[in-house]
Amino acid sequence: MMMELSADESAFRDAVRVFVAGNLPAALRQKVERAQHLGREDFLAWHKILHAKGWIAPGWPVEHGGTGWSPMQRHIFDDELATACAPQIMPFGLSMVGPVIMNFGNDAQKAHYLPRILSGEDWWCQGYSEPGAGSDLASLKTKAVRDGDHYVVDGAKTWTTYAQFADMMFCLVRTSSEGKRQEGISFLLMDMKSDGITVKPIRTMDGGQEINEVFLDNVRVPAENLIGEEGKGWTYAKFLLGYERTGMATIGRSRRQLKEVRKIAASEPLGEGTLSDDPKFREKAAAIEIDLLALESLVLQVLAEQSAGANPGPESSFLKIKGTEIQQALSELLLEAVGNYAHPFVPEALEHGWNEEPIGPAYAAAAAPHYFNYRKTSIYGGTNEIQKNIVAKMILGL
Amino acid sequence: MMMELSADESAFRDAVRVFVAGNLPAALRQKVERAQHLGREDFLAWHKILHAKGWIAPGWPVEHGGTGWSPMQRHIFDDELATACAPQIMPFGLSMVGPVIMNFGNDAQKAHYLPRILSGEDWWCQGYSEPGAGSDLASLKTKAVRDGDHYVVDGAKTWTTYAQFADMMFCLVRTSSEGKRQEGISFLLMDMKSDGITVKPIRTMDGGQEINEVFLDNVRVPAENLIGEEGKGWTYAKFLLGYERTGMATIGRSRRQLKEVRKIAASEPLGEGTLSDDPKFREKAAAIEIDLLALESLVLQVLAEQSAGANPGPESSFLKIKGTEIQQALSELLLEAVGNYAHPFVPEALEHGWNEEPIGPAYAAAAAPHYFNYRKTSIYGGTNEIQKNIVAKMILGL
Amino acid sequence: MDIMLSDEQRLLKESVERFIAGEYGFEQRKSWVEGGAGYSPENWATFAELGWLALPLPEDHGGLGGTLGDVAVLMEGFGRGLVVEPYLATVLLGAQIIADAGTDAQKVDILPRVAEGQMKLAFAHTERQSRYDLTDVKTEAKAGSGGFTLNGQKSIVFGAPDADLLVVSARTDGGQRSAEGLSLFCVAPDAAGLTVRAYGTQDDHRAADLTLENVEVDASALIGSAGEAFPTISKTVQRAMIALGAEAVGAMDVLNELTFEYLKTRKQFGAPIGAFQSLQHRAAEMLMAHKLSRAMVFRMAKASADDEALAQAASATKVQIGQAGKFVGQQAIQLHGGIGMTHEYAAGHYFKRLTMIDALFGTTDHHLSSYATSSFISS
Amino acid sequence: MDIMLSDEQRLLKESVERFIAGEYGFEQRKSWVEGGAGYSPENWATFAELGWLALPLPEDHGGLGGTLGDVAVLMEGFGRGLVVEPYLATVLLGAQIIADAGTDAQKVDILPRVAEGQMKLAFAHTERQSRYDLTDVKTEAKAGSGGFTLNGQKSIVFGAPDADLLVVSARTDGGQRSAEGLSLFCVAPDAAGLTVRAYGTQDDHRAADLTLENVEVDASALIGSAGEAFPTISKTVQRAMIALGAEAVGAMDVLNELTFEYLKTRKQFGAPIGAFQSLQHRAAEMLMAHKLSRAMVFRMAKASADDEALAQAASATKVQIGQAGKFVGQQAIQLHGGIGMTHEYAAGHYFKRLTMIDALFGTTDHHLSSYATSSFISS
Repeated sequence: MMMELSADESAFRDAVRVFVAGNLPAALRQKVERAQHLGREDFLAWHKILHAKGWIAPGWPVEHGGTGWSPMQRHIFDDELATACAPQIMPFGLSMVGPVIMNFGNDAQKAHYLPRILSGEDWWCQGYSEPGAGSDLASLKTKAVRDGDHYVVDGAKTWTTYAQFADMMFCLVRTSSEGKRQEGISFLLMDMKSDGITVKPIRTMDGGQEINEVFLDNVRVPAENLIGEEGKGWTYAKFLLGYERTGMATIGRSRRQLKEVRKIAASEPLGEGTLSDDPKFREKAAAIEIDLLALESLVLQVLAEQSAGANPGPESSFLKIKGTEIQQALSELLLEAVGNYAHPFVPEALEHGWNEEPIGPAYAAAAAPHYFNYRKTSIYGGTNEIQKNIVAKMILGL
Repeated sequence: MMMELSADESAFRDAVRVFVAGNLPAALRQKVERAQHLGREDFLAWHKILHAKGWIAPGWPVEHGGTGWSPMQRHIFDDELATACAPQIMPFGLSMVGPVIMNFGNDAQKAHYLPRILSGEDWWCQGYSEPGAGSDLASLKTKAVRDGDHYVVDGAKTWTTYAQFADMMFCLVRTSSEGKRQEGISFLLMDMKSDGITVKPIRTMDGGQEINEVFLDNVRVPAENLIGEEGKGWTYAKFLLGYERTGMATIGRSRRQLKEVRKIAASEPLGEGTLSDDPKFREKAAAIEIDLLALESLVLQVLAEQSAGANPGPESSFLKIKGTEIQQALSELLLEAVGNYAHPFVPEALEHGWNEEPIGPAYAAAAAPHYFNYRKTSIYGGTNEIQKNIVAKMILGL
Repeated sequence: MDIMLSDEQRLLKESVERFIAGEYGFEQRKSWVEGGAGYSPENWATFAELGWLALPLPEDHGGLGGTLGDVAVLMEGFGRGLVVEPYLATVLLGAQIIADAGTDAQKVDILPRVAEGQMKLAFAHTERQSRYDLTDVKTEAKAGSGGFTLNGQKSIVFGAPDADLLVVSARTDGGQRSAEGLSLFCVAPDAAGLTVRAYGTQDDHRAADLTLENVEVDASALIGSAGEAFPTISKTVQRAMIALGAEAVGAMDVLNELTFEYLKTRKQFGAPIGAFQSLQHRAAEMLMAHKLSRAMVFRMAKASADDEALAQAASATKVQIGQAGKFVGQQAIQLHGGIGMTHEYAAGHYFKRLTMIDALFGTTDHHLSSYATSSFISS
Repeated sequence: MDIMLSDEQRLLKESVERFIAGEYGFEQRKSWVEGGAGYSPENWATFAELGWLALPLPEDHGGLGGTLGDVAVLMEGFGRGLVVEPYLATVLLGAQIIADAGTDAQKVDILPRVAEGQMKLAFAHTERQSRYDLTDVKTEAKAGSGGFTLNGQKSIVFGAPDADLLVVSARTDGGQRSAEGLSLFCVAPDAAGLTVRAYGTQDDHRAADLTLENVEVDASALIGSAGEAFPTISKTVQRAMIALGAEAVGAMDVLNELTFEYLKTRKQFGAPIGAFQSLQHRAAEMLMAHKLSRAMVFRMAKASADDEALAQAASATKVQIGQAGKFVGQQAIQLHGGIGMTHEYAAGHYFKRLTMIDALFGTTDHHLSSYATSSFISS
C-alpha cells in the first residue's frame, strides 16, 4: 500500500522520479542495492548532483538555499530517493550543524559555512559522545580553555561516524566546571586538519569501519569558531535533537529493503518453488509492511502537525523507536532469506570494485554484516531505552 | 514428547494412572475438563479420596503423613493427576500453612492441625495481602493487640482465594510498629467462624468469584494460635514462599490444556478441514509445547537439586515466570481456537448442573473467561516483575 | 486540536466526547447493561437527535452522507465510553447493506426509520462452520411462487435480540464456500419458523443464534439481485472493520489514561509505582501502540475511499489494532495488579472489549494471512 | 557442582573449562583465527591428547564410546571459548558418518587417525538449492567400471579448506528431493576435477564451496551401501544439532557473564547502569533463557538415545537455542551499547556465533515447522 497523493503531489513525485532516474549514476545505485560500503567520493558525487539541481537542502529555509517544499513533498522526496537506491544524504552538515549555525551562528559564520555545507565543500562530523560517557552526554569531559583568541581543546570523542572523511567537526566541549553539568558546555567548530587531532578508526563487529575515536591533544581552535555564547552549548545541542524528526523513521529506506528482501525470496529456491511461496515468510514480510504503514501514518501526522506549528510530543521518540525496530526486523528477515549463504564472510565483496565471482548469490554477501551492523540503530541517537525514559517522563510526569 | 522414565518410575506412573482412572468420579472429571467452577464439596470429595489412599500429602515427611516419594515420583504424580483432569489439590493447608506448623508450630498445634489438614476437616485460606498493599507485603497494617490470653485483631485482608469455603485462615498481623517494617509481624491462625470476621466476595472480570475481602473487626484470637514467636511472622512467611517451588510451573495442567486445545482445533471447522490442518495453528501449539519441554527440563533439574539438598537459586523465580507465561499463552491459543463462539457469555454454563443445550460447542463457553481469569497468574504469588527484581538482585548484587 | 481531522470532524469529536464524558459514566453504563434491553433506548433517541444514526446513510434517504472517516471519529468516541447500543449492527452493517444494495422501496422504507431511531437492524451472516470466511454460507433460500423459503442456522448475530428487522444472507446458488450465489433477505424477527436464542456477550453486548426452518419471505424481501450479494457483504464488513478499529483506538486511549493515572497515584514500597523504570517503559510502549494505531486507523479510513484498496486497508487495520489492543489491554491489567482483575473496576471492561474486537470479523492472525496473500500480489 | 551430570561428565567439564580459561583467551584466539589455518594445530594435538577427538567414536576403533551427553559437556565448554577448531566437521559429522555407516576397512583406516588427531574430515552435503532440506541433493554419482564418477556442487562445507578427507553425498538414484538413492563417498581433497573455493565465515570458522567435475573415486570410496545413506545423514545431523545446542549454551553463559559484569561496573548518570530496573529485568530474562536452554539441551542429549525421538528432540533443541540465543545475543549488544558493537570486544563475537548457529542446519522457524508436523502426529 502506498500513501494517497493529491494530483499536485503525484506530479511532484513524478518529477522527482524522473530526475533521479536520469541523474543517479548506475554504479552508485548498484552499490547501494548490494549494500556495499560507500566511500567519500560516492556520497559527494550524489550530493553534488542534488546541489546542482537545488534539491540538497529541502529542510532549509528558502533564503538559505532550501526548496520551500511542503512537509508532504519532503516526505515524497525522501521516499523516492530511498526507493531509487540513492546514497543516503549525510545529515551532519545539512540536518545537524547547518540548522544550528542558521539559528545561533553569527553573520560571518552563516556566510562562511552554510554555502560550503550546501556545496559539499565541507564534510562535517559530530563530536558529541566521549569514551566512557555512553548515553549520558552531559557528563562530557573534553576541556576547552580560552587562550587569547583561541580555545585550547583537550580530550577525546568517540563513535564519530565518518570522521575519516570529515573536513570539519562540530563539538561539545566543557568551558567551565561550575554549576550544573549542563551548564559550562560550549559548541565549537573545528577544522579536522588542525594540529593535535588524531582520528583512530573503530572496527565494528560486521567488519565495517564507519566510526572512529577522535583524539584532541592541545588543539588550538580560533575563538571565532564558537557558536553563540559560551556555556550555552547544551541548549544548541537540544535544539538539534528536536530537528528533522521524521527522518528518523527512515520510511523510504525500509520500504526499499522490504522490496529487496521480497525480491531475494523470489529467487531463493525452496522445495519445488521459492521462498516467496512460503506462507510464513510472506506473513513475516506482511507484518513488517503493516508496521511500516502504521509508522508512515504517524509520520504523515507529525508532518501535518509540523506545518501547523505544533510542538513536538512523544511522537518524535516513537518514530525513532519504531523506525529502528522495523529496520532491525528487516535485517533479520534478510538474514533468514539468504539461508545457508549467510555464513561466508568475504569483506572484499562489500567493497566496490570487487570483480570476482561472488560466493553464492551476490545479494547474500551483505546479509549477516548488515544484521550485525544494524544492532547499532537501537543504540545510537539516544538508545531506545532512553527514548522510553523521555516519553515516560512526559506522560507520567515523574 | 514425554519425560524418560526408569522401569520403576514407569511402574509407579502406571499405578497412579490406574488408581486415578478407577477413583476419580466422572462428574468431577467432566467439570474440570469443561473448566466449570468447582464448589467446596467438589474439591473436598477428591481430597478425601486421595487422603483415604494416603496420597494427599506427597510433599510431607513420612512421619507426618507423607508418602516418602522421590521428587521424580512427585512430579509424575502431579502430572498424572493433571492429565486425568483431577481437581487441583488446594495448597493452602497442605503446601502453605502445613509446613509452617510442622517447622515452627508447637507440639499441641502440630497434633491438632496437621491431621485435620490431611483429612480435609479444615479448609484453610491465606490472609496475607491487604487492600492498598499490592506486592508490598511488609507494609501490612492489620493490627493484633494482646489482651490477656487473646489477641484482638483489627484490619482487612484481600485477594483471599476461597475465603468463602474456609474454616481457618493463617494470617500475617502487626503486633508491633517498632523497628523495621518486617519486624513486628506475627503469624496467627484464626477460626473463620470467629465473631467480627466478614467475608465479602470480589467478583472478577471473568464473572468468577474465587477471591474475597476479609474484614477483621475486633476479632478475638486465642493467644495459643500464635505460631512460633511474636514478631517472627516475616521469617515464617518467607520460609513458606521457598516451599513447593516446582509446583508453580504447573507442567501437568499446562500439558493437559495443550492437549485439550489441540482436541478443540481438531473439531473446529476451517475450510475443507479443521483448524488443526492450519500450519500456523500447529506451529503456535508446537512453540508452546517446546517451551513446556524446556520448562519441564528445568523442573527435573530443580527436583534433582532438591534431592541433593542444594539451595534454591533463581530457578524458583523462573519456574513461576515461565510457568505463567505458558499458561497465559495457552489461554490465548484456546481463545483463538474457539473462533466466533468466544463471544457468548453464559455464566450459568460455567456452573455445574447446567443442563441446557450449550450456545455453540460446549468447549467454547469457558474460553474467554479462562483467558481473562488467567491474567491473574502473572500478578499473584509475587508479580512476574517482582520475580525479575529478585533474580536481578541475586545476579547483579545491586 | 486534532490536526488529522477536518473542521466538521472536530466538531463531531467534541460532541461525542462531551456526550460520553457527561452521560455515559461507568456506573450508568452498568445499569443499562443489567437492564432489560441491555442498552439505553434513551441513548438511542439521543443518537438519532444528534444525527449519529444518520451519519453514514445516503442524503437521499434521510442520511448525512458522512464518510468512513466521519464514522471513525464517532466510533472512537464510542470506544471511550464502551458504548453498548447496537450502532454497529444497525447502522454500520444492516443499514449500510440496504444503502449499498437495497431496492429503492427498501431504502425508502428502512433508511429514514433507521436515521430517526425508529428501527434497529441486525446482520445475520456468520454460521457455525464459517469461522472468518465471508463466503462460507450453508443457509439456503429456495425460490418458490412469489417468494423464498429459508433454511439454515446463523451464529452470533449482534443486535438480533432487539432488532426490528434482520438482514439474512442465504445461498440461492453455488457451493458452500463460493462467492457466487449469495443473496440477502429482509426477515422479520417474528417470522414463522425463526427461532432466536438470545444471550449477552463477554463485553456486555447482546447477540443471538438463529435457526431458520422453512422461513417464508416475499419476493420483495430480496435485497438487490439474487446471487450477487457477496461484494456488498465484503465491502460492508471491511468498512465496519475500520470503524471497529476506531472504536478500539478510543478504548485504548481511555485504558491508557486509567493506567497512567494509576501509576502516578498508586504507592508501593514508598513511591508511586510509576517511579519504577520497567513500568515506565511499559507505559511508553502502551502510548506508542495507541498513537500508531490511531494514525493508522484514520489514514485507512481515508484510503478506503478507493474500493480496491479496501480489503488490504481493512486487514492491515485489523492486524494493527489487534496487536496493539492486546498489548495495551494485557499490560493495563498487569500494571494495575489485582484491582485490574475485578468486575467493579473499569480497566477489565476495556480489556474485554479490546479482546472481543480482535475476535470480531477475524483475528489478527487471520487478517495477517489475508494481507500477506494480497500484499505479495501487489508488490 | 553440576547435578545434571555424571561423575565422569563432571570431570570432563572441569577439564574443558580449565583448558578454555587457561589456553583459549580472546586475544590468543584472534591470533589463531588470523593465522594460516584459521585455527591452532597445537590445540588440535591437545584435543587428541585429552581424548576429546576420540570421545564419541566407537571403542573398537580407538574411540572412547562416549554418549551424546558427554559430547554436550565438551561442546558447552567449546562454546565458552568460541573454539574454532574443526571439531564439528571432523568428529561430529565426518567421523560419525564413518562410524555409523562406513565399511570395516574405512573404520579401521579413518577412525583411529581421527582420534589421534592425524586426520581431519569435512562433510559435503548442502547444495546451493537445498536450503535446509537434507534430502535435496542434485550431485550425481554414476557407477562405472570399478568406481563412481561424481558431478555436482556443494555449498558451505565447514572444515573443507583444511580437511584430509571429504565425505561427499551424491545421488546414485532417485529424484532431487527423494530420501532414497542417496550415497556417501570418501573423496580426497586433491582429487582431479575437484575445485575447492575456501573462505572464512562470519564467526571465524573456515568453509568452502566445492565443484565436482567428473571426479573419479574407487568402489572402495563408497561409504556403506549405495542408495541408503539418508538415515545416516539425518541421524548424524540431528545429533550434531543437539551438540551445537550445547555449544550455544556455553556461549550464552559467557555472554551473560560479560553483560552482567558490565552492568555492575559501567557507570552512567552517576550510578552503575545495572541499577536501572529495565536493564535488571532484561538481565533476569537473559539468565532465564540460558537456564532453560541448558536444562533442555542436556535433557535432549539423553532423550536422543532413543532413535525415534531424535528428530523431535533435535528440532525442539534447535528452536529453544535459536530463540534463546537470539534474545541473549541481541540484548547483550544492546545492554553494552557502543562497545558491544566493536570488533575488539568479545561480546560481538559471541553474538555472531549464536547468530550463525541458528543459521546452521536450519533456522528456528524451519525447525518449528518440522516439530509442528511431527508433534501433531504423535500427540
